[in-house]
This record gives sequence, C-alpha cells and structure tokens, in this order.
Amino acid sequence: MIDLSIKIGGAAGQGLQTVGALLGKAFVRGGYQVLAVQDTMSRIRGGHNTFQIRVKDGPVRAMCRGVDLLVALDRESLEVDMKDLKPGGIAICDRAALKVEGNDPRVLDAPLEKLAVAETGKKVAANVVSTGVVLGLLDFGTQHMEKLVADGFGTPELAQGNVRAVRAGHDLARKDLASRFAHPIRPATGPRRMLLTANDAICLGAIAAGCRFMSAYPMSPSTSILTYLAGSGDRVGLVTEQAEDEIAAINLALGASMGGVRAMTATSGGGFALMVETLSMLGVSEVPLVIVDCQRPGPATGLPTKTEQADLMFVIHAGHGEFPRAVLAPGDARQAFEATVRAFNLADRYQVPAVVLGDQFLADSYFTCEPFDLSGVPFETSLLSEPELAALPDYRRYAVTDSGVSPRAFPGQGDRLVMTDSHEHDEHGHIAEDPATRTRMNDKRLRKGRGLAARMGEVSEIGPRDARTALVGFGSTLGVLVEAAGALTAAGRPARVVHLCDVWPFPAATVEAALRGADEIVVVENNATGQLAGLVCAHTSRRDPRRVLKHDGGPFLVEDLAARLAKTEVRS
Amino acid sequence: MIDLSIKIGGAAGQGLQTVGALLGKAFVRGGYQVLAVQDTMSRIRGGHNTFQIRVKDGPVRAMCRGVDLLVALDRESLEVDMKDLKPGGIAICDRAALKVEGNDPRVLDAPLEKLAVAETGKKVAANVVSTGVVLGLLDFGTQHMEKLVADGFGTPELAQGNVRAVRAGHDLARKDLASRFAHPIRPATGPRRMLLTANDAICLGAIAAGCRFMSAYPMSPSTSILTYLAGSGDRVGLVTEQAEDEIAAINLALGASMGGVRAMTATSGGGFALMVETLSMLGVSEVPLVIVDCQRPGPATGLPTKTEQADLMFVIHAGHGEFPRAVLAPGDARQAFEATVRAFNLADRYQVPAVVLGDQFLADSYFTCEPFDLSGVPFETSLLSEPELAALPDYRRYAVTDSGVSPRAFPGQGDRLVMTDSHEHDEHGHIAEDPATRTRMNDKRLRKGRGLAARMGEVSEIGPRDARTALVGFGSTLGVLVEAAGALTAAGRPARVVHLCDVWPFPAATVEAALRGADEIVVVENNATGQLAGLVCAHTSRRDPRRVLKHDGGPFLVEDLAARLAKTEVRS
Amino acid sequence: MSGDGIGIASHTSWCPGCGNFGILRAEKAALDGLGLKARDVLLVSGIGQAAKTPHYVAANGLCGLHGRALANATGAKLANHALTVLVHTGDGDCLAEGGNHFLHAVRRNVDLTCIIHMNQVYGLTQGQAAPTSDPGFVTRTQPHGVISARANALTLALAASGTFVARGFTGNEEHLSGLIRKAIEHRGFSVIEVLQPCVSMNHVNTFAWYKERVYDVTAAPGTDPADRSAAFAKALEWGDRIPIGVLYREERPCFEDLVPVLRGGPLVRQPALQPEVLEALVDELC
Amino acid sequence: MSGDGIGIASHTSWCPGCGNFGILRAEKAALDGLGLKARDVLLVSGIGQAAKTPHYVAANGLCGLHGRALANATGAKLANHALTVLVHTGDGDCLAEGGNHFLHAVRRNVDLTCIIHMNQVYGLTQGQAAPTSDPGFVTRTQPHGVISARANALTLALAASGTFVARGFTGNEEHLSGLIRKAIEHRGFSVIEVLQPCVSMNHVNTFAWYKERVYDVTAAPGTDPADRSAAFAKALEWGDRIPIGVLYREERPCFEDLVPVLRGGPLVRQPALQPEVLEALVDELC
Ligand SMILES: Cc1ncc(C[n+]2csc(CCOP(=O)(O)OP(=O)(O)O)c2C)c(N)n1
Ligand SMILES: Cc1ncc(C[n+]2csc(CCOP(=O)(O)OP(=O)(O)O)c2C)c(N)n1
Ligand code: SF4
Ligand code: SF4
Ligand SMILES: [Mg+2]
Ligand SMILES: [Mg+2]
Repeated sequence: MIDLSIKIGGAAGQGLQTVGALLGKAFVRGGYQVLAVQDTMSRIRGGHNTFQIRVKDGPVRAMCRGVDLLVALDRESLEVDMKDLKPGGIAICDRAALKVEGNDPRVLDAPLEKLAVAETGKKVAANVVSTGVVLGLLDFGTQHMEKLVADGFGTPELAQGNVRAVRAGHDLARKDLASRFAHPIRPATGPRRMLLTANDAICLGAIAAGCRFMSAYPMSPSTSILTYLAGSGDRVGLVTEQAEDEIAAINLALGASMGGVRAMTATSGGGFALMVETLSMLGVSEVPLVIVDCQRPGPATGLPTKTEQADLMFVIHAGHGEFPRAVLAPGDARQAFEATVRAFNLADRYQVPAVVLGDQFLADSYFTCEPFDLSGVPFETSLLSEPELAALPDYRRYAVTDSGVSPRAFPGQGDRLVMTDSHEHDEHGHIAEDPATRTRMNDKRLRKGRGLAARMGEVSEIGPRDARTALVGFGSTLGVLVEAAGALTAAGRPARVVHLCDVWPFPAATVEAALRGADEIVVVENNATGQLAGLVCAHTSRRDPRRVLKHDGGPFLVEDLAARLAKTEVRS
Repeated sequence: MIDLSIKIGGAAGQGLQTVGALLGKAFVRGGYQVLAVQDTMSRIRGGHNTFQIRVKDGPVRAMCRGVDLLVALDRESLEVDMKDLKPGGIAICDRAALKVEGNDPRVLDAPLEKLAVAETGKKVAANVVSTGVVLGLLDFGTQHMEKLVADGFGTPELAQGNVRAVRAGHDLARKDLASRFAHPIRPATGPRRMLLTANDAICLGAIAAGCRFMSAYPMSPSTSILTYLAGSGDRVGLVTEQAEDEIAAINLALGASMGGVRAMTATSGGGFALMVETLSMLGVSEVPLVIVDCQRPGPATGLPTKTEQADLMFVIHAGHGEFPRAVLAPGDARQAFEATVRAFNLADRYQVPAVVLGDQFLADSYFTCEPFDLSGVPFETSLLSEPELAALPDYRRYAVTDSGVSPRAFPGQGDRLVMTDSHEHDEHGHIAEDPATRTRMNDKRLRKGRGLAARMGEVSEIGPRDARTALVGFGSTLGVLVEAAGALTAAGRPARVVHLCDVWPFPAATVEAALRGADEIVVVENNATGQLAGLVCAHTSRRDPRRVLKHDGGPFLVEDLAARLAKTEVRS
Repeated sequence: MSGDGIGIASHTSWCPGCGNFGILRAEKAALDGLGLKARDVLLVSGIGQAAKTPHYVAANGLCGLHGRALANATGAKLANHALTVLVHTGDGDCLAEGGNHFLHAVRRNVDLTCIIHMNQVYGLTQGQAAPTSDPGFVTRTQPHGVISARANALTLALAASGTFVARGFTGNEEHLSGLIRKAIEHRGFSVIEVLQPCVSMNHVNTFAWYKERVYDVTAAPGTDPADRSAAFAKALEWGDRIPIGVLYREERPCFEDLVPVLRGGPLVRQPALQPEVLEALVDELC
Repeated sequence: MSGDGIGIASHTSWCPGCGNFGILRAEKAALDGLGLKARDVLLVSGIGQAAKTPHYVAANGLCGLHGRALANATGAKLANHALTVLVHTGDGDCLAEGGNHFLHAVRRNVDLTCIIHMNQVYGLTQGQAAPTSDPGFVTRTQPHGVISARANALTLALAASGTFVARGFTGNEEHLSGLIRKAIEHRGFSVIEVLQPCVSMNHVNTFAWYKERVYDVTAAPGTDPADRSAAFAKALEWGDRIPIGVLYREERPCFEDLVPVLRGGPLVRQPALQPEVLEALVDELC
C-alpha cells in the first residue's frame, strides 16, 4: 500500500502553492489519490508556509503529522519541519543556497538554485527543480509533470525553461540521490479524476446550479471563489463584480436575485458579519440567495490564513427578527459541490438565504474526486414560468399559502408588477403595520422553515453501525473523523462517525436516530466552545457529550485526533 | 382603589406624545403612579396612533386592554378605539371638527378646536385643550398641568396660551360634562417620583456610570437615547456624535473606549446587525463597550415603531469567532437604570462588550419610579490607575492571567505604550500566528466568560414561592407577567414569575433553582419562535416548557395574557 | 397601464405640502413622456420618506434597507439590463448610511438614475441633521448646531467621475421632469439632487428659502457641461444662489457595455449552458 | 524614547523594496522633527499591508478592522485630544471598505492626519484591483481589466470640504516627511495620499512609473492652495504628470474646537461629576 506524505516548506513568495498543486495533480494523473493542505502566514513575502501532499493508492481523506519527504526551500523549514519526519523519512535542501551546514544524514543536499538558474535563468525556479527531485526520488518519472508545466506556465519560453528545470531535478535525483529513498511510486493508469479545492467545487456547484451573478469583496480564505468565477464568467454566462465592501456585495447579489437570476456571494466570518442586516432583509423579502462563509479563526481579523469552525452558532442565529434559513456545512470537495447545488435549490424553492459553511481547510486544500456531473444536477425553483404568471388572475407576490412559499416573479417577466419591501408588508408587498397582517405574514415566512427542515437530510453515518462510540462532527472534520474512527476501530475500540453536512434547521430526528446505540458520544470540533455539541444538547436527548476541541488555527491531524480520542478525557 | 385607563387616539403630528406625557406627569406629581404606552405608525403625519395612560394609587406595571376614558382626536380613533371602552367608559371628541355624527351616548362632544383657536390661535392646541377636559372630568384640577405646560412650552407667550387652553378644557368639562363620568381622582401628596421611559433610565444609568462618549446613528426606537444625551452632554461632560452609519457609531465608541473613557452606542436590531463585525473586534481587542439594542419587530425594517423581543439569540451569538459578552434585558425603567450601570461595570471589569437589550415598549413607555440615586452607583474597572501602571516592571496589555482579565491602560496614560490589534496577538498586542499563542490567548479571553457568568445574578422571583405554575420571561414582559400571575393567583390558580434580566451568560443554575417545584412552566415571549424557551431547554433540565408567544407588534396586555394562560394550550 | 402612463398613488403617508409630491409628479411626467411601460420600470429605494416613493408609483419596486438602494439597483440592473431602473433615496439614505455605495455606484457608471430627495434633514426619524444639513442647523441631536461641513452630492459625484450630474427643485416640476427624462436617457449613472422641502422637520431650508435662491445653470453664459472642473466650481455654489439644471454630462461607455457576458442580452434571458461547456470545466481540473 | 525620537522596527513582514518602508522612515523623521513623545502619539490603522505600520513604530497603536480606522481614530481623538493621532490606511481600506468613513471624517474635520498608502492594488489579499486602480488594470478578479473609474482620494477630499489635501511619493522621502509634518501641524483633518509602489502586486504603477510622472505642485506658478476649484482641477491631473505637494489648505475651526465639552480639556482627564449635577437630572424627570 502506498501512503506517502510530502511536505514543501518555505516562505511566502516561493511559489509553494503553484508547485505543490502541480505535483499533486501529477500524482492524480498518474493514478493516485491525493489530499494536499496549505499552512500559510498572512503576508506576501517571508514567514513560514508549508504545502503538504498525502499520496495514496486509495482514498485519502485527512492529513497526518508524519512526513516521508520534506522539501525545505528555506532555513526555517529545516528548523521547524524536520521534527515531523517519520523514521526513514528524508529532507531535501539546497545547502549552499540556504547557507546551512550540518551533517544530519536525513538531509540530502541538492543544488536547486544552481539548476534553476541554469535552466530558467531565475533562482525562484528552485521550487520547480525541487518537484523534479521529488519525482526522481519516487521514481515517478516526469511525464505528467512536464505536461502540466508545459500547459500551465504562461509563455512557451517560460514553460520550456520550467520543463527543463523539472527534468534537471529529476535527473539529479535519479543519479545522485535515489538510493537514499526507498518508496517508489510508479505512475499507473486509473480512472480520470479531478484534483480541486472545496472552493473550486463550490464554484462548479454554483455554475451547475445556474448561478449567473456573483459579487464579493476579497477576503481570505474565500477570495478564490471570486477569482475562479471571474475567470470563467465569460464561458458560463456569469457576471462577477468585486464590490466596494461586503454590504455592497450581498446587496448587489440581492438585487440580482430579485431581478430574476440565481445569485451568490462569498466571504469569511468578518465579511459575513457585515452582511447580517441584509440576511434579515433576505428573510423578510423572501429573495433567495446563496452565501458562502469560508470560516477562519476569529474573533475579528483573527488568523486570516488559518482554519476554524467557530461561526456555526453565529450563522444560524445571525439577523434581527425571525426567519428561516438553511445552513449546510460540507465536509470535502464533493460535498461542497453537492451542498452548493442544494443550497441554490433550497434557497430558490423556499425563498430563503442558504449559507454554505466552509473554512480555510476546505478552501485551500486539494481533494481528489471522481469527475462531477455538472449537467445532471437537480433543479428546483419557486419562480413562476411566464405562462404560469400570465395565468394567475391576480398576482400576489407574498400570497399566504400553507407551505409559506408564495409565487415568485421577477420585474419585467410579464405584465404583473412585482413589489418587494423590507418592511412588514401585505400580500402585494406594500407596507403593512396592522397586527393581523403582521402575524399572518410572519407565520407564513416561518412556515417555510418546516418544509426546509424536512429537507435536511445530509447526515453521513460511516463505520461499524454497532460501534458504541460515535464521533460527531460537521463540515471540514469529515475526513479526519473517518480516518480517526478507522484507526480506533483498528485498535480494537470500534468507533463510527455521524457527520452533519446539513446543520440548520437542525436535523434533530436524524441525529437522534444516528446516535442510537452509542454509549459514548464525542463531538469533535475545530473551535473552543463546542458549538455543535451545544446543538446536540439542545436538540437531542444526548445531554452531555464529550467534547474534543482544537482552536489553534490548524486542522486536526489523524494521529493527534486518534490519540486524543483514545485517551479517556475528563468531561467538561 | 383607583385604576383608570385613559387613551388618547389621533394621527401623527397631533402631538399625542407631548400632551400624553404631560398628563402622565401631572398625575405623578399629584401623587399617583402611572404607566403610559405609545402605539404609533411609521409616519410623520396621519395614520393612527395612540397614547394610553394607566393611573393607579399604587404600583402599575402593565397595560390593560380596557379604556375608561378615550380622547379621540381624529375620526379613526373613534372608529378603532371605541371597542376597548369599558362598561361605563366614555369618549370625548370634537364632533364639529371631526365631522362625526351619531348619537352613541358614550361619546361626549367637546369643542376642542374652537377653544384651542380662542386661547392660542391655533387648532393644533386642541390636544392641549383635551387634557384640560380630561382633568376636568376627573376633577383633578389643573394646578400640576398648568405648571408643567408653563415650564415646558417654549416662549412665555406660547406657554401662556397653552395654560389658558388647559383651563378652558377643564372649565368646559366641569361645567358641561363632569356629571357624565364618575371617577374622580383628586390630587394627593405623595413621595416625589420620576416619570420616565426606560430609554431615559438607560441614559441616567450611563451618566451615573461615568459614560463620557456616545455615538449613534438614529434608529427607532433607540433614537431618544442619542437625543437625551446630546441634550445633556454639556452638563454631564459627555460628547455625543451622530455617526454616518452604525458601523461608524460603534467604531467611534470603540476608539473612545480604547482612548480611555467609558463609551456606548445605541441602536435597534438592524443597526446592531451592522455592528456585528465590530462586536467581534471588541471581543478580540478586549475593549469594553456598552451597546444598547432597542428591539423592534423584524426581519429587516419590519415594523419600525412597534415592539418585539426577537433579537435574543441573535445578540447572544452575534459575531464571528468566540468571545464572552454580557447580555442584560431589563424589565422596566428601574431595571434599565441598574442594568445600564451594571453593563458599564461588567464591560469595564471584564473588558467585554455588554449589551443592554431593550425594546420599543420599554423605549417609548413611561414608568413611575422612586428617584434614582445617580451618585451612589457601584463602580468597577479594570483600568489601571496611573501609579499602578507606573509600578509595573513590564507592561503587557494582554498579559495572560488566571481570570483572563489583563491590565488595561490607555494611550498617553503613562510612559507605557498601548497596542491593540484585531488579529490574534501576543501579550503585547502584536500580531501572532503561532498555534501556541493562539490557543493561550483564545483561552484567556474565554476564561473571562466564567467570571462574567458568576455575576449573572439578576433573576427575579415574584409571587407565591409554592405556586406550581411558573411564568418565565425576560426583558419588557416583566410587568405584564407579574400582573398576569397576580390575576391567575387571584383566580385560584397560583402562579409565580421567574424573570431574567441577566440572560447571557445564561444563569442556568439560578434558573434551574428558581423553577424547582414548578409543574407547569410557561415561557412568555414577544416573539414567534420562543427564543428564551430554547435557552431554558438547552441549559436547564426543563425540556418542554409551554410557550405563550405574541409577535404582532404590540406588547402583551394583562387581560389577554391572563386569558391565554388560563387556557390549557396544546403544547407545541 | 402603458396607455395612460404610469399611475401614481392618490394616498400617501407623506405630510401635506411635502416636496416629495412634486418629485412623484415630475417622475410620472418623465416616464409618460418616454412612453415607458410600467412592467419595464423598476424603482429601487432604501428607507426614509423619500424611499417610500416606489410604493406610490405603479411600477415594479424594490424597497430595500436603509442606505442600500444603489447596491440593490445595480444588482437588479445587471440581472436584467432591459429594465429602466430609477433609485429614490433620501439625503441620509444616500450620503450617510449609503455614502460608500454612492461613491462606488458613480464610479461604476451602471445605467441607473439616482434621484436624491434633498431635504437637508432626516424626515422619517423626525428631524436629526442629514449630512447635507447646513452647518449651524440646530436639531435635538445637534443642539449646538451642525459642526461638520455640508455633504454635497454634486461635488462628490463630480469627484467620483460621475457622467451626469444635475440638480432640480420641486418648486419647478416641469424643469425637474425634464431633468429626470434626460437622466433616464443618459446611458450611464445619472445623479439628480432634488431640493425637496420638508415642511415638518426643516424650518430653515423651506420652499421659500430654496425658491429665492435657485437659478437655472443652463441659462448662465459660459457654462460648459463637459468641463468637470467648471462644473465643480458651480457645484460649490451654495448660498445666495443655488444652481439647478445639468451641471455636467459626459458620454462614456457604461458598465454594462464593458462586460462581455452582457452583450448576449439580459442575464435573466440568457439560455442554459451547453453540457460541453460544463464538461470543459471538469476537464481543466483533471 | 523621546530623546532619540520614535523607534521604528528593523523587521517587518513587508516585501523587500515595498514603498511602505519609505513612509515608515518619512513618518519617523516627521515625528522626530516635531519632537513628539511616543506616549503622546497614537497610530491607528485598519487591515492591509499599509495597516501594519503601527506595529513597526514605537508609539501607541490601534489596528482595528478593515476599513474602520478613521472611525476608531476619531473616537480615540475625541476621548483624548491631547494625543497626536495619525491614521495609516491602504487605498482599499480607506476608499473601498472605509469609503463612507473617509467622506465623513473629512467633513467632520477632527484634527487627525490620514496617510493613504496608495499602491493602486490590494496588497495583502494578493492583487485584486483597488478603487484607485487605473481603468484597464488586469487582475485575476478583473480579467477584463478594471471597468470603474479610478477613485481619487484628493478630488473626493476636496469635494467633502477637506481642509488639508496633499499628495506625496515614497520616492521622495524628504518631501513626504515635510508633508507629514505639515499635516500634523494642521489643525483639522489632513489627507496625504502617498504614491507607494507595491513591488509584488502592481507591475504597472511601479516606482519608475510614478517617478517619471510626479512633479511638485508648489513649484507650479499660479497655484493657490486656498482655491478649492483650482485644487480640484489639479487633483484631476493623472497621467503623464502627477502633482505632489499640498494641493489645498484652509484654516477652519476643527471639530474639537466646536464641541463645548472639550474646552474643559481631554475627556479622559475630566473630573467626576458633582452630585448636584446628577440630582438635577433626576429632578427634571420628577
Ligand atoms: C440600519 C438602519 N439605520 C437607521 C435606520 C433608521 N432610519 C430610517 S430612515 C432614516 C433617515 C431618513 O433620512 P433621509 O434618508 O434623509 O430620508 P427622508 O426621510 O429625509 O426622506 C433613518 C436614520 C434604519 N431604518 N436602518
Ligand atoms: C471585512 C473584511 N473584508 C475583507 C478583508 C480582507 N482584506 C484585508 S486587507 C484587504 C485590502 C487590502 O488592500 P489595501 O487596503 O489597499 O491595503 P494594502 O494591502 O494594499 O496596503 C482586504 C480586502 C478583511 N480583513 N475584512
Ligand atoms: S417629514 Fe418631511 S420629508 Fe417626510 S413626508 Fe413630512 S414633509 Fe415630507
Ligand atoms: S504586497 Fe505590495 S504593499 Fe504589500 S508589502 Fe509587498 S510590496 Fe508592499
Ligand atoms: Mg432627508
Ligand atoms: Mg492598496
């Protein structure tokens, strides 16, 4: 079985993400499955960043602490990252360029910069050379990498130089170093697979769902959604606009949605905070909208480039007044794709805001997936067709119905006029202040929450059904929960996973049922207060779950989580 | 026993509040206790508004539906408000001016406009004349009212004209109408009492607590706080600034607080929504601040001039990331005064945001109170004195302590520099991104929540301790709960009240203890989803309380609530 | 609805004598003059007295949050640029709560018409100063009188590269209606600041106060509506004389013209994507 | 700390060659020149590369949220107007997220110095357009190039009645430090837009690009720094020639001068209230 962890460490500006992602993709094209995560600091140059790739010949769902191969592109990486080297693991660095001495036998010297300058004329291509070295050490060959570099590196000249740089690294490794590392990974042929971040997947979901307008204000770790959609807009008939701030971003999107197109916005917690008043406006006006919150550690600016799951209760309760909403917290790229499609459908069908709750781990990590079927996604809408609209004897945008869902039309769709107002209003959308109308309309809106609740089905149960230990989580912990449960089970203490993608309306009955038979319930969250655990307490009969929490900015790693789970912790 | 309800109905622009408040104050000066509530529409002229005064010779805590005396200043009032007239109740109107016919014996005709023009030259003074009529009917005399009008009506001429108008109304009533109404209220001498809104009380609390800076953006029903403080600022050394928006309002206040003075802002739910990102900034930067949210019905613009209690969960969970905060929901003017003082002290002591949760009912209703002691309020601070600061060998603004509270200083206070940052930071306030510092600082901040939780004491238990029915509420329902519990108890079904002023950190143990012995728990809330009931379920052993909810924009009225409580409702 | 023009309400919640009525009538005249159908018109507003306007016109309406009208209008226009979109916004709505959106809407130059109801006060919330209030204006929240300088929508629009900058007065409805018409016809973002006396809350800047000061700038000799600096100098005029009319006008491609996707027609009418297009996106990630 | 002047950091997280270093040095020189003590100086910022500046100066610092620096600075100054308060803000921080606060801070004319680090790009978030980016500027979020007109901090400040409006360039540190000094000395709100090349994210508006365009406006004949319209015309200049220097300056009482309470000294130093004062408040409500 192949299960190899490769870490590239260096400073901002050294192109870790660029070469790391290419390397990951080369492995995927070569038949393997990959998960790659980034750990960066909030700066443009310098600092200590890493890009870590785990390569397997089977599904890979989470990251481990241990590293087999370290590529240290700066001194700090050698200082910081060596501790994670597994027995038998090795590190590569350019001793001359980094001005490091020492005779640690685990550290192999490779003249990356010299080769970079020789092949491309630029020192910075040392990173590209290093990928060649890695491929050489693994005996993977450079075929896939060369093609990726040739296609992805701008001008033909630039590309050619970099292809040579890859080869130079590879040849060096084969010649001088290969004997030092005994984990060959030969390229195989396998099914065609995608390597993408969950943010990419969200974009694909949006496009597949027919999103036509996206406005956002840049904010890590959500910015890549805006970037992706801006770059593809022309092809997919989607307009993006970088707004002046998040309030504008969501209000542009609201306007577009009221105008009749599917629309979305994306941000992180701080930007979401600025959108809260408008969330409430979506509630009263019943304009559908998808909002992505890529969480990062707070409060406030917090740790802009790190990960956390601390916006759950905030997002569920955000907004003055009472109105239904959907909150979906996908666990990986595939769930992100599907949850985004579902978010558009739920938003449209129930005329509510739907929040996709991501985080930095999901946003910046690369997942291996079977290709998505973008043409085959379900489509649900509450928008009237033109004939339906024309057939109505009397069009009332906010007609009171049993389901709470009213017939939606857009301005200019037919001869019927559409009025939307942020006040309490009557069925025609005109301001109303009398108690009876108020109660009727508020009840009508809240009734939609019931329909929505019936649709909150995405709760995964993974692992031995009879395991007495249930690990509960939401969002990005999916993979690590599954791997840790596997480790526990393998160690003779069977554990299963109950993972919520759909978190609000809280799927109480489903969770209750999933927890049946479990003696020990452990809620695992990337936050400090156990927010999901709070929901479990409030909405199920399980009142005192054990909480395993982490709020240091990093995702859980498999070994660490398994170790913490194995320990019998004092309940808090 | 005297217990009389007087309602003045009319259109916006007819000065209902002005004359109503004066009338209320006249009764208070005349030895009675008063509660007066306003029900208005969101417009400057027209619409249907009422100002209702309940006068008792003892404490008055809530409003009833029944009216003894209706002053109808427009036709709509006659149409709408007559239905609330009690048996024996009468209405006064100016038939000629309102062009109303009819021979309802309950309606007395009074030429208010004619007298107004005669005495002041202006029709609009009909409202003032009507107060004279009321006083005449009650045989209360005009002594107190004349003084109030003389002191409160601008130029001496204006005042004189209005004094004459009061007298003219009074004399008319004594001469022609008095026989028709048989509830005399003669002025008595009693202790000196205040008549004030809870918003006034919040202002007094802020001033007593030493607040020196207040910034806000106008928003009903919070605007009167800005207005009051702007009007008193020169006397009490307080600067107010009307900000360009709510984000500016809270950030101005944050700057002032960081600068070393006690500061606050006030808004309603929609404005609070805009402040949420900064709430989180207060969390990470540990800058104390008091924020008043005068709730009104949402979502969004909702019903701008009506009342609701639907921001509870929102305010508790607002903000990305995790940080402690205090939320206090006073039940009347006295609690508003005390809660505001406490909010300043808790904010300052624990370096957290403290939210005072009011609502339109509290904001616009007039309560009778024994005079507050502004000079005698407690004072707690975490701000270092200058000698304390100078004595520190090494000043660390965010020093990690057991309590989580760090030594606070302000720029320019001594030679020590103060650095405050919205990122995660080290003890000196400089940006930190490493996991260990992050965890330590996040833990430190969250530890303050424990100290805070220990201080959440303001839970009132009122009524027979052994009553098996407990009515639970928070905020502005205090009075009506007490009166309704009294009514139930009197009707042979003993009920007691558990009222939370302190709602967050949720005083779970106190509430659990208070509910002990109760078989039936009824949570009464001015909202549609039972938010407090949700907290009770999540934090106590009581999992299925009955919910009595109202979300039509109006406060509960005693008769209505008592009737609903008496009914055995199907549990939802 | 199109035959007799666009209906306006006979009952409103405005005060009798309010300047807003003049705007309502002038707008109806402009829309009628252009022969626009109600179904193709969208009126967008925020919150305030001005912002109630869409409720009084028989057209489509989106009355959003306080301050956010321009962002909503921009989104709606980009979703369906076949609509004629007008924004009704108070001076507080537009320049206080919505100040940032105003700046950036002007820069963006989407084809919207922004009508600022300039009463120099907060009407709906009962008389606080607006950013446009004159220094010294005394209110209960500004008991010492306003301290900050008067916000000037016209200088700001000019500074933010506005392409159509005008001022009207409710005391001259015909002129105002002509301005609104020109603004709608202008391809790009047009700003009309309308002097709109608030009879209930502003007893300084009254109808008479404006009446005796306004003059039509197009009558002034040597005024070149294409010279931004000259327009700025005119826009600074505020005192004994207040210019009305079009102060500045420039032809520049509007935002919609420059977004390739929109050349395919209104977004809301564009066809579903072909499977090949979608498949290609997946391919790129394999 | 006062003897050798205010310390600046030798290690920063800025990129080598970044224009921000020039601002840091120029500011130190200005503060030293004025003999200010670190304890009496407060640097306020938002978020961005520019906004990291307070961490690199040994003075008091308040690094708030993205876009909110001016509001924070205003509050801090009103709490303690004995402090010298400078604001470091990026062009995105100041004119996008913080655009509304900028407008109103200018109007308010509190005695603050606002230094806008103008690199025409979002540095920290890696290269999106700023409102100040030139039309046509291509980024990954603006693949067709920027469409909106360039936001111009100087015309905006002039439009909002700014009392001190200047531009500097990091390529001329002495000049810049002179500007900062004048701005601090100015009683009222002063705006300095600093051309600050971003070597990592903006490869169009480079050091050389600015260098060959800037000229000192004070050298230009016939420039009257007290004529707002003339300053506006100057501020519109942006192309082959870019003016630097003080474009406009006016003496007008600053906000603090007009608030009666502040005449009693900084709020933070004012004594506790007398019981009589408090009692009178209660009396009024009885
Ligand atoms: C977020 C928010 N803040 C404040 C308000 C309260 N509010 C409603 S309208 C308004 C200002 C009205 O002034 P303006 O925009 O000038 O309109 P006018 O009534 O004068 O036409 C305010 C402050 C609100 N609705 N929402
Ligand atoms: C509410 C919010 N939105 C977005 C961000 C992300 N963000 C941080 S700095 C920045 C812009 C940086 O550009 P600029 O202000 O020009 O500063 P520079 O880095 O160029 O100096 C953005 C969008 C944030 N921190 N907070
Ligand atoms: S308050 Fe002023 S703006 Fe509002 S309707 Fe009345 S007159 Fe018009
Ligand atoms: S990204 Fe640009 S602005 Fe930021 S430090 Fe680097 S060069 Fe300076
Ligand atoms: Mg106004
Ligand atoms: Mg910038």
